[in-house]
Amino acid sequence: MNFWIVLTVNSITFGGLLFLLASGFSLIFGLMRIPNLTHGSLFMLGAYVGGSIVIGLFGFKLNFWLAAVLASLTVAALGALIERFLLRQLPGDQLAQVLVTLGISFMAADFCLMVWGGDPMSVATPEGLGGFARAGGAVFPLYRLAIIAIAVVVAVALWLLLDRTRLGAMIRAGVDDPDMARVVGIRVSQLFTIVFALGAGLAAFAGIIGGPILSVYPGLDQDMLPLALLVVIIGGAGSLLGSFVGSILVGFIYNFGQALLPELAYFVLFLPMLLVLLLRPQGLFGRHVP
Amino acid sequence: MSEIFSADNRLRFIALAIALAVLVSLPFWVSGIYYINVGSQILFFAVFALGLNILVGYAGLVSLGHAGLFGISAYATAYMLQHGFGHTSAIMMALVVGVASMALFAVLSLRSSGIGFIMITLALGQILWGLAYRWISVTDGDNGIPVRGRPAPFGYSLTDPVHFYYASLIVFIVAVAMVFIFVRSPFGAALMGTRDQPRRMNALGYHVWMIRFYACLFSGLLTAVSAILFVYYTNFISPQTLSLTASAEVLLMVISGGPGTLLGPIVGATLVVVIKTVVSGFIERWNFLLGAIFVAIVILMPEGIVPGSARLWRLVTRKRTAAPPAPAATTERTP
Amino acid sequence: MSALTISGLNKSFGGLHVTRSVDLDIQPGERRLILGPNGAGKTTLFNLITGELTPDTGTIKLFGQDITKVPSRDRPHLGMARTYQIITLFGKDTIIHNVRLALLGLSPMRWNPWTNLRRDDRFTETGHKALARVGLSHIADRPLSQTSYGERRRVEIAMALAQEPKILLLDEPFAGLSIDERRDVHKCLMAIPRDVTIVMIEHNMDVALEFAEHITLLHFGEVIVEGSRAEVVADPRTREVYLGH
Amino acid sequence: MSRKVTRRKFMAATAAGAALATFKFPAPAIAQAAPFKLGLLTVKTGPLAQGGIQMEQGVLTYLKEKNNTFGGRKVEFFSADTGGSPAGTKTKVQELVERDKVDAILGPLAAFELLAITDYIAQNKTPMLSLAGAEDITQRRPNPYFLRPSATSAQAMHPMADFAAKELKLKRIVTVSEDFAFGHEQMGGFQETFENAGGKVVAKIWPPLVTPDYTPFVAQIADCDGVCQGFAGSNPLRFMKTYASAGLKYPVVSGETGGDDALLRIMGDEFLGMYSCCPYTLDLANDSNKRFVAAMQKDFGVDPGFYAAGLYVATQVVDEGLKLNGGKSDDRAALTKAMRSVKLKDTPRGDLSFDQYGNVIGDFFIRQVAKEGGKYVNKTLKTYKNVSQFWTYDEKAFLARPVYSRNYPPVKS
Amino acid sequence: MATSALRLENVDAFYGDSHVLQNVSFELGEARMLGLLGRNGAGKSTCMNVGMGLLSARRGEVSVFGEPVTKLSPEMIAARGVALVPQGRRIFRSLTVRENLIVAARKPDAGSKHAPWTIDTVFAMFPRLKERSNQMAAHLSGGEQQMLAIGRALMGNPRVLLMDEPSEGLAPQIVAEVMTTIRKLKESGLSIVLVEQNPNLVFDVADDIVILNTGGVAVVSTPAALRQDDALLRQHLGVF
Repeated sequence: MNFWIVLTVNSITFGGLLFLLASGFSLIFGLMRIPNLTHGSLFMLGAYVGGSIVIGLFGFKLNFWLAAVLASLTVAALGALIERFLLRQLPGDQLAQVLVTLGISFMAADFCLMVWGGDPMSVATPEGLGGFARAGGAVFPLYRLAIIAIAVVVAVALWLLLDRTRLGAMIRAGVDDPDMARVVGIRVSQLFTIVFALGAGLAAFAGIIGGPILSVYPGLDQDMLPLALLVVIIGGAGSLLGSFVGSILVGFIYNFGQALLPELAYFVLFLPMLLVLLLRPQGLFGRHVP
Repeated sequence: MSEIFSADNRLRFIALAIALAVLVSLPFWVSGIYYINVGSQILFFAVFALGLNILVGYAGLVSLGHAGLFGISAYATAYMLQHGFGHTSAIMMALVVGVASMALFAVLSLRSSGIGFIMITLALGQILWGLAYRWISVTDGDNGIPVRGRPAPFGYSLTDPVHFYYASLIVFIVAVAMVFIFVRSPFGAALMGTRDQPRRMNALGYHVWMIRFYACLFSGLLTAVSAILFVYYTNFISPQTLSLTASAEVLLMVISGGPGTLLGPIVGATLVVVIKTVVSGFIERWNFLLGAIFVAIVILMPEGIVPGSARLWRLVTRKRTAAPPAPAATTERTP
Repeated sequence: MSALTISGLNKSFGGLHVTRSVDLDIQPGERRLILGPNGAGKTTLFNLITGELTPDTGTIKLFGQDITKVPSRDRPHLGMARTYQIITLFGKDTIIHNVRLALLGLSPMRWNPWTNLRRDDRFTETGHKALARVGLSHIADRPLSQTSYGERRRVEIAMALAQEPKILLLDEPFAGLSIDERRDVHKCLMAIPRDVTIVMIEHNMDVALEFAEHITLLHFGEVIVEGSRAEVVADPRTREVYLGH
Repeated sequence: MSRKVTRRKFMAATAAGAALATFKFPAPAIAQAAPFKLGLLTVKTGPLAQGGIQMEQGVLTYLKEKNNTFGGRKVEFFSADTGGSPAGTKTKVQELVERDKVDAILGPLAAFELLAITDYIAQNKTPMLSLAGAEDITQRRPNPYFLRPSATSAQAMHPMADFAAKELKLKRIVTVSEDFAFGHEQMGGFQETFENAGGKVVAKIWPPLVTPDYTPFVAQIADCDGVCQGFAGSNPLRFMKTYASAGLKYPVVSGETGGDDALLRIMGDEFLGMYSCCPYTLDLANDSNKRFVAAMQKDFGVDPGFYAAGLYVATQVVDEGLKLNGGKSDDRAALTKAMRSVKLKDTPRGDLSFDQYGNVIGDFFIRQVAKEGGKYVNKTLKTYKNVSQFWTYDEKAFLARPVYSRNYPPVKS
Repeated sequence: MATSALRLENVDAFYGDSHVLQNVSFELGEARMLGLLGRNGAGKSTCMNVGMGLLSARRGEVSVFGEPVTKLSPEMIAARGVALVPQGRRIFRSLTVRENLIVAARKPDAGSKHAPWTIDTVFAMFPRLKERSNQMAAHLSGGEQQMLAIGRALMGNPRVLLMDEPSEGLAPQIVAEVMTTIRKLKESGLSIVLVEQNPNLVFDVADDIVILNTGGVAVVSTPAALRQDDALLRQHLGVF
């Protein structure tokens, strides 16, 4: 009984973390049609930068939350540079975008190795969240529950941004019909840089938030990227709801698959992605894009 | 255009003869078996890249799951040998498994093209990786499967690195010849037609799906062949061989050299293998270098090293005798 | 027997009804012009005839054979060829190779992976003949990227002709051409023998009217007027569609 | 930022190595002046990198102590990063053997890396001293060129199981370890001895080597009075954290990697009270160890653990073996034989000798994690002397049984 | 003469290799309405796209109130006071009606004589849009979509309005409504180019007429003159 409860709660927390990661991927893939394979690297970079600030590796120390914000901003700026100087050169050429982002991910992985070495970095749980919540004989770490809350907050904030602000409407207009958006005076290219930076910042934020659970180590990027891909393809690119549902779904498949079907854990993990691609290519909540 | 060398025939013949002579004589002038082994790796990775190039270059279908196919053939070989079968049956089984998996891949992924194809092959590749990694009872997971010994065709043991090099060279030459003939054949022309204008090809009476399917099988065959050489070379197979990074690496070979050319994947394979093995001994940040090369090629020389240098060469030698060609637009819109 | 018989053809995308109960009957050797303003459903009708789209209801018969369910790739083998309004050629290849592909499409040779296509004289010779019909055989070996727009239009037609079709569907063969180029294309079309049935979509009436003896006017996916050139031109409904009275 | 000695940096630092930094084709060697070439296969990336970096530091510490000279011969040191993958190990071992033509190889780290190259090593007749598990290389499929101066995977687990059953009085244990050869063999050895002593292994859980989140596995731990974890590299940290955050309180026992001294500086309270058994312990009070620990702290700013000590000792064995062989390294078989005949007293791990298969016979220490003066320490509770890879079992009977594996011994229902 | 609101001078434009506009020149006077006529494929929409910067002229010059804009991007041309009601309306389908208007909002120029357009004034002009302000634009009827497209263009407070076949695909009654709106806009002092296939709609409202035929300017005239010249109309617009 305990086993089921713990695993269920963990599926949701893991799903929450995945949402933080995948929502940025979904924004970039869904809105800009860029299959950004650096997303895992941005996640890892965020975790490293954030973790380093927390333990004072750069000569100054900040608390966990400030470090998270600073790391996200740093990586967002990096994302803006990548978009501006590399991806901007390849409008609409998805193959070239796949290749360039892959190349950048090679470089990023090696860069992290150079700066932080092979030693894993463990990020301490932020103060006040080290405790437990108990319910019905099961024990839940507070920090993991906090991740659920953070994911919900971020989801709502993103939804408000995209759905309730002029900026969000402009972004959606730019996606709907970039030419017309420019005709009505929207600077679409600038907007896309913002979207890419936002996505990158979200990935970095997910990285640092995940730090206390996953810790940071070389290869983290390659572990997370396929999960982000899974979520977005299952949920539907560009759909916030899709990312949310997809994340929780993948959280469940991942946790229960590992525990109940260890030999086929990765098979059952990627099978839904294949099924969705074959049967509903736009994803469960995606709009069909011809 | 599928003309590989645009120079005249005699020049082409001389270049070919020199290349062949260099390859055949390599063991005599390279000191140390280390570099001979690097040569073998270049040869069988070139076969792998040639196989992927059938899809990427000639069919316009970009696969990010080819390492999975490569791995499944390698595992098939290792599994058969581990279970006491001989080399012949292991190799046969690997070929059958490789081509059959490719057929399954094709049936699932040919429903779409473009980014959809990339994503489906990526998912399939990850599934195979996941099976290799976690289906412990068959693959022994991270431990991998060791392969003991190499075959000795006609009593010529491939355990000797030089012998293995020549075996790889023969396979490589056969593969290059096959691709060379294929590209010039009517079917090759049809395949390239489906790459450039699938809709038009359909309207001209071609069965686009079937053409792509057969191309996949050919690609799968070359992939399986290279995987067999690989597994005998390393005498070992483990899940890392099937990873997304491995798929990306072979794609890098094709793209960097020049997709849709015969020479491109060979040059690309040489580049990547040399950076991975030789250069990595001197430059610690070789992974960074590989990524940087990747990015630079896509941005600066999107057609790849071979066509890119050919273009530069023409620019230098011909000094603009002809008017600059118009952009090769194939589809125009009218208002 | 009619060359092409279409009856009760309907097609809608989502809620949009683009083809409404279209009936057409085209005799062998006929030159038929399909007219209509933008969005009248002309290209959709072509795509239904060639099988690139599947009709919701209705049947299409080619020389009496029901081809409604025949896949589009098999229709060229039954004697149907088409050109595209948006030029759809193999831009990286030579002109002759474009025509060769058209010829190869109908030959069992297309599955052959070992002979050298370029050395196959049959395709090259026949290809040259087809190019001669559109006046391009002298530049057959020129890469398509170095040809003019008008020449490409003619390559489109040469490819269709190379397939020796019994019925030829031309989708705006004059679109985007200059006056001189238009004259060249017109000449090519006039030279096509009468055993080929031709159905043409065209906006440009100056040339098209000269060419077609039968006209079908489509509007909002429906056949509004059909008849001889004079009848359609005189019909007040034509005037309404075009001049808005 | 981690302090890493890269290959290039080190080469530049050693006089003999300076010339090697450039591309070179091998020149004919002049017998006397020829330096002794020592290769290292280690892991500097991925979850095992934590140990791999210490391995290199262990070698460098010994080389520095001996001024890069073994019995009058200069030592040229080649270090290669396998990336923790079998395929990478194969490539790198070829580089060391075929290109650099090393006389002996230290490493690799992991059993699954070793398994990938053991045939190659035998074929190429290069002495290899590894701390990797892979039991059978010194048991049922011995490799004449192989030495293991550290421990087989199960060697530390036999005493640990003995201690858990007899002194901790544990009855029912769940084992958790990485799903690869080292983990399988560790847990097999633990189970065998633990069940012989009257305990019972109720479940064996196998997370993959790379597991972002251990919760799905930790959630399966139930119905027991103790846990045996066999994680390696940095994984013990992440496992123990998840274990504690799931609120589990069962006592935990572990092997040399699970409670490695090198992890002490990054441990948290979740480790307090954990037992481990190791062929090396930081608090061993002999001269050799004091010298070693001081040098490691001075040069690298870290406390050494099992990986650093293991490689320090392995290098020591190479040095001694070369001396016993009269400084000659051309006859690799003789060199290997000489190394296997080495008997050492003054090593950081205490007394050491080899059995006929090239595996170490030495002391194993049971320790417990405690907190002293704000720092975590492993306090030695008991020392098992002269433990062989066969523990107390009869060698013949032991070898007649299958090698420890994922399913051997099986879990009895 | 006062500076023209929009002027195309000797413009050549291409889609790929297809030469769509050949040496096209015409100008729109300030506060006037120019009717642009021609058959399908004559190049009318291309003129609008060139004017808006969606397609850049390969030769020739485009200027807005005397300022050259030939090489400028659409958003920069929009900032100079040009707005487009495109063919096919091309409203942002996944945005609500209100959002469609909000994203296009731009403050009027400092010297503007007219009361600026705001959501409220647009809604006042098209009460039906107000009723549907929170609906997805994709769910609007064709006529409503056309109103939205016009409203969206007005939100940018343009000085020049380019309208590309606003009557296309609409029922006659709706067409009349749209034409009434256009007339009002003209009276408010906007300079307008109205592209139509249907000459009679244009004749009622336009001050000047330009007829394009196969990518070139065939006729420059006035509605009054053209009403008299049926032959000319047939030659350039009719089926014969």
